[in-house]
Formats: sequence, structure tokens, C-alpha cells
Amino acid sequence: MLQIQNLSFARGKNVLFENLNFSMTEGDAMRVTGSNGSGKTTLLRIVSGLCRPDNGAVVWHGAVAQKNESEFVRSVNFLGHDDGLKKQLTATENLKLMLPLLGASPTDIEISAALDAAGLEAVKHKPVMNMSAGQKRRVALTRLDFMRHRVLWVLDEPFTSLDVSAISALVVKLRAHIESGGVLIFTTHQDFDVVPEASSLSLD
Amino acid sequence: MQWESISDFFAMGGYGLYVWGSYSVTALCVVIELVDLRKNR
Amino acid sequence: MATFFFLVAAILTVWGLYIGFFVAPTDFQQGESYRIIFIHVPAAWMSMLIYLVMSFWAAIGLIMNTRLSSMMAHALAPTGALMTFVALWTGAFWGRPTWGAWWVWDARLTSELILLFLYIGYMALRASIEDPRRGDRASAILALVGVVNVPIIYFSVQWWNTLHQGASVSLTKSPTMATSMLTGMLVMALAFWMYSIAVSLMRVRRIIRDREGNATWLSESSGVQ
Amino acid sequence: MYKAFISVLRKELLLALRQKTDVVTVLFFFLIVSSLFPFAVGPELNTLKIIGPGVIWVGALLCSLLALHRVFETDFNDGSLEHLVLSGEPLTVLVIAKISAHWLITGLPVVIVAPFIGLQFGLSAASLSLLLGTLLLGTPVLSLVGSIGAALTLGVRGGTALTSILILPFYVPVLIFGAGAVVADLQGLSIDGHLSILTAMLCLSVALAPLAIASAIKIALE
Repeated sequence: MLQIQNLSFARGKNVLFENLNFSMTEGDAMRVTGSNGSGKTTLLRIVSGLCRPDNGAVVWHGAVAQKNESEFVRSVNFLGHDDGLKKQLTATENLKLMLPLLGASPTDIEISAALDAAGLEAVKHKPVMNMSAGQKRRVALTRLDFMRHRVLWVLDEPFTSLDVSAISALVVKLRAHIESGGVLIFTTHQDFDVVPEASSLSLD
Repeated sequence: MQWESISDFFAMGGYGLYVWGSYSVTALCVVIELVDLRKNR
Repeated sequence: MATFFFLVAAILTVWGLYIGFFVAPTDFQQGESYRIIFIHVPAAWMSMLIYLVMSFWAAIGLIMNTRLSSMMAHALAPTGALMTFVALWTGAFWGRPTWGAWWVWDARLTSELILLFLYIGYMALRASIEDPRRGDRASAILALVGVVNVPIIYFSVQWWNTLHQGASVSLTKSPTMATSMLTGMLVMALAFWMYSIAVSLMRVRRIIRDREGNATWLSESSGVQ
Repeated sequence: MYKAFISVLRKELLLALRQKTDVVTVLFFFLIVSSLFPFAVGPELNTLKIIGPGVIWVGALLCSLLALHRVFETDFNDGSLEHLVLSGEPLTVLVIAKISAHWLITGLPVVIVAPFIGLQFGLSAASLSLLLGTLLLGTPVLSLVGSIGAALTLGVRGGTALTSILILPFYVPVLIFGAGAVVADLQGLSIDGHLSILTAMLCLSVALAPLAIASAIKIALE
């Protein structure tokens, strides 16, 4: 389903990774590890089509991703370090205006239900600016509930600033995604293994 | 040959300032560029 | 290779200046001041030609993702800016005796000035982006946007100039060119061209060394260094 | 695609409503810049009448430059710019949505206010309406072309100053024909040439600018 063929990328003179090869099919999960600056985020951005590698290719369903970019990008759900939320808008407004962009158009009820499930019912109508980092991350992660139509989930540090209950809730969502035939690639600094069945790729 | 003498050549029919002004600046720019390139070869 | 072009440039310059100062007759209308034409016009031509070549290399670098062509575009910009400055400076020095003013809003001089701004913009953008990859491609886009706009700018300045001032004596409408004047100018243009190639080749080698210090393909191609 | 276009537009307009400061600062800047000139040039109307259109046009141009950082910078910093690329919708269409929202927020108010400022320069009603017309045609071009500079300098230090260096040369033709139309009209010359060229520039920039902006954004996000 997803093949990475001798991918290499160098930032200026230091080579981040070279001739990287791996492939993943439905239900696979992979955790990318490595010290800071080892190129984890760059690899995730290349895999999700945001960044072009120096050489090598990302192959999705047998077709090189860069060739039919819009097809490939539509099947990728990338979540970066930043939450991508507008501080002046409320959590509900943020989701309501962001999701149509990513191919989902939930009703207001579905959105507020998802926010309640994430334990945000108290703050969901208040501007995001006066939320804590953990709450903002949860709002951003609520997006995952509506990303079923995007098979390849690429999550960069999804667990940062989450408390224990939010971490376990997220693990449930990730497992559900894998069991439903999705593909998951993520990075995390959590020391314990949050998704045990995930294979591991180290960039150090 | 146009010029009777060297001084006539530099006078350039009264336009010496303008003609030599432009030629010298051009030469200066070329020299600056070459020095810059030569400096950190 | 660069030294070869330097030699040719030097020979052509000497020959061109010889024609310009010793063979070409005194101009009946402008006297001797027209001799500035032997560097003004070649510099103006080169400033335009270098911008086009720079944008060509930038486009190749952007589309084919080849680093060498972006570096070539990067190497050409300073020489292009220098040529534009020389064209403006010599234009002003020539304008002073002929039109009586250091700066005249003649259509060509004005678009030359804007071309200088384009070069400065290109180099400013290139200098302020640290990551060379992004620097290459961002400046390539700027160069391409510039290439699309250069004709627009030229014609709007032409229209604006004729609207306000009426066609002033523009440079090429100067007295019919005696053959020796023309050959002098063409030889000098060729000399400037050789010079630009030589300088750009030297600069591109330095850029390659700065940026790809350890890349394997570098050592083969410039083993001679 | 249509839904994505609308949601980008609504998001920008909602943001502008929540944060009115941007619109207000641009308008005050426009007002102040254009009313400085009478102090510099002297109050008699016949000189003001000649320089009026030029001053107002340069004022509108500076306002568009001032507001340019708003187009992509905030989205680039909080990570929502990635959603545009990740959506899979043609990026050029989403870019047009963002720029039209930007123009509605910062360009249109300037165009509406311009005739009133024109009164300061003693311009007649006819040339004021022509000024309005040229600004209506010209300011979208300023926003479109300016956004190329904004996209190219995303995340680069000294961004706004750098953007103006990059973009001013491309503003010259718009300024020539925009201000030139009003001046030509004052001199009784025909202005259909000016207006048709301004419209041509508008069509050209609507067609080409988003392409350059889209690739500039993709590069900035690498």
C-alpha cells in the first residue's frame, strides 16, 4: 500500500537519512524514533507529501505520490506539532471551518459531541486563546474522529502535553484506526510504548 | 588617428569628465567584482 | 575554463576600445561624448540578457529540481546587477552633456532602474533565506515572476514616458551609426558577454564548494582544483 | 472544492470580525498618509488637484503593502496553512479564496474611503468616481501581486521590509495606469486605454499570481 523507496534528504551539508526503504500495508503502525534534529519531522512531512525528498520516492498504491499529488494528499491525515487553531475563534468554530477543508463536513451536533467526548464541553464555546496547551492539543486531536476517509495517518508528536486520560483516549482512537485497515506513522517522546503493536524505525 | 596628443585624448573634446567618469567607474566595478571573487576562491 | 573566457574578454575589450577611441570618427552632433555608448549599450544589453539567462536557469532548477542550475542562477545575479548599475551610471553620465541633466525619466533608463530593483530584490531574497534549497526555489519563483513582468514594466514605462514628455531623444535614435561605431559597440558587447560568463563560472564554482563541500559528485567534476 | 473555498472565505471574514484592529489600522494609515501631503506641498488647491490622484494611489499601494503580512503569516505561524495544502483541493483556488478575503478586509475599505480623502485634494466628483473605478480595478492586482511577495518571504526574518523590496517593481505598472488614468482625465485625454490595460492586468494577475503563490507556499512549508 505504502512503499518508501531509497529516500534520502540532506539539510545543507548534514545528511538526515539516506536510502531509506520500508513498506506498510493495511493495519500497520510504525513509530519513528530518533534524537532531536535526527529528521523525524522531515521524514513525516515527506511521507505526507508536504516536503519533496532529495531523491527516492513515496509510492502509494503503486503510483509515485508526487505524480498524482492531489489523489495521494487526499488520503493522508497529517497532524503537525502546531495545533493549527485560530486563537480568536472558539473550538467549535475552529473545527467547523477546518474540517470542510480536509474533506469532512460534520454537523454542529457531531462536532460538539466529539468535543464533549474529549472532555472539552466546558470550554468548547470559549476562544481557544485562553485554553491550556493540553486542551488545545485535544481540540486538534478531535479532528481525528472525522478523518476516517483518510487512510494514511501521519501524526507528529500527537501525545505532547496530554494528560494520562487523554493519552489513553488517543491510544483507543489510534487502535481503532489500525483495526479498521488504516495505516499509522507517528513519533512520540513518551518513554513507555503507547502502541505496543507498532513497529519501530530509528533515525539515529 | 583622431588625437594629436595625449592631453587631447584625455580632454576628449571637452567631454573628458563624462567619458572618463563612466569608463573609470565601469573599470572600478569590474575590479571590485574580480577582487571579491579572488578573495575567497 | 573561466580563464579561457577571461582571456577572450580581455582581447575583445582591447580591440573594442581601440576601435571606439581610435577608429570611430568624432560625432558631428554630440562630439566626443557619444563614445560612452561603447560601454553603455553593451552593459544595458547584458543586464537584460543576464536576467533572462538567470530566469532560464532558475526555471530549470525549479522544475527539474537540479541544484546546479539554481546555483548557476544564483551566480549570475551579482554580475547582472553590476551590468545594470554600469548601464545606469554611464546613462546618467551620457545624459548630462546631451540632455543637460544627470537623470532623465527616459523610458529605457527608467526600466533599467526597475530592472536594478528586480536584481536587488532577487539577491535580497536569496540572502535572507538560510536554507539553500528553499533559497534556490523561492528566488527562482521571484525571477520567473520578474521575467513575466519585465515586458509589462517596459511598455507601461514607455507609455507613461510618451504620455508625459513626448518622445525625447532616446539613446539609439542617436545619429546614424557609422560602421566603425557599430562594430566597436558589437565587439564591446561580445567582450562584456565573455566577461559575464567568466565571472559567473568562477562564482558558481565557489558556490558549489561552499554548499556541497562533501558531496561525492563534486570531487569528480572539479578534480582539477 | 466549492465547500473548501467557502470555508476558507468564511474563516477569514470571521477572523477579521473578531479582530477589527487590522482593518482599522490600515484605514487610519491611509488617512494619515494622504493628509500629510497638503502640509508638505502647501494648501492651495490647484497644486493639490494635480498631485491628488497620485497621492491617493500611492497611499492605497502602501496600505496594501502594510496589510500583506496578514495574508499568510498568521496561518504559517499557527500551522493552519498546512491545511490548505493537505486538503487535496487545488491550492490555487484556495489561495484565491484567501486573497479575495484579504482584499475584502483591507483593500475594499481603502477603496471606499479614497473618494472622501480625494475631497481634501479638491478633486471634482467626476474624477473622484474615476479614482474609485481605477482603485476598484487596481487594488485587487496589488493584493494578488503583493501576496506573491508575502508567500515568498514566509518565515523569513525581516519579512515585511523584504516583501516590499521584492514587490514594489511589480507595482509600478499598476501605479502608472491607475493614477495616470485620473490625471489623463483631468487633462481631458481619453482614458479607455488606461482602464482596459488595468482590467487586462487584473485578469493576468488573477490567472498567474495564484500559481506563483501556490508553489511559494509549498516551498515555505517544506
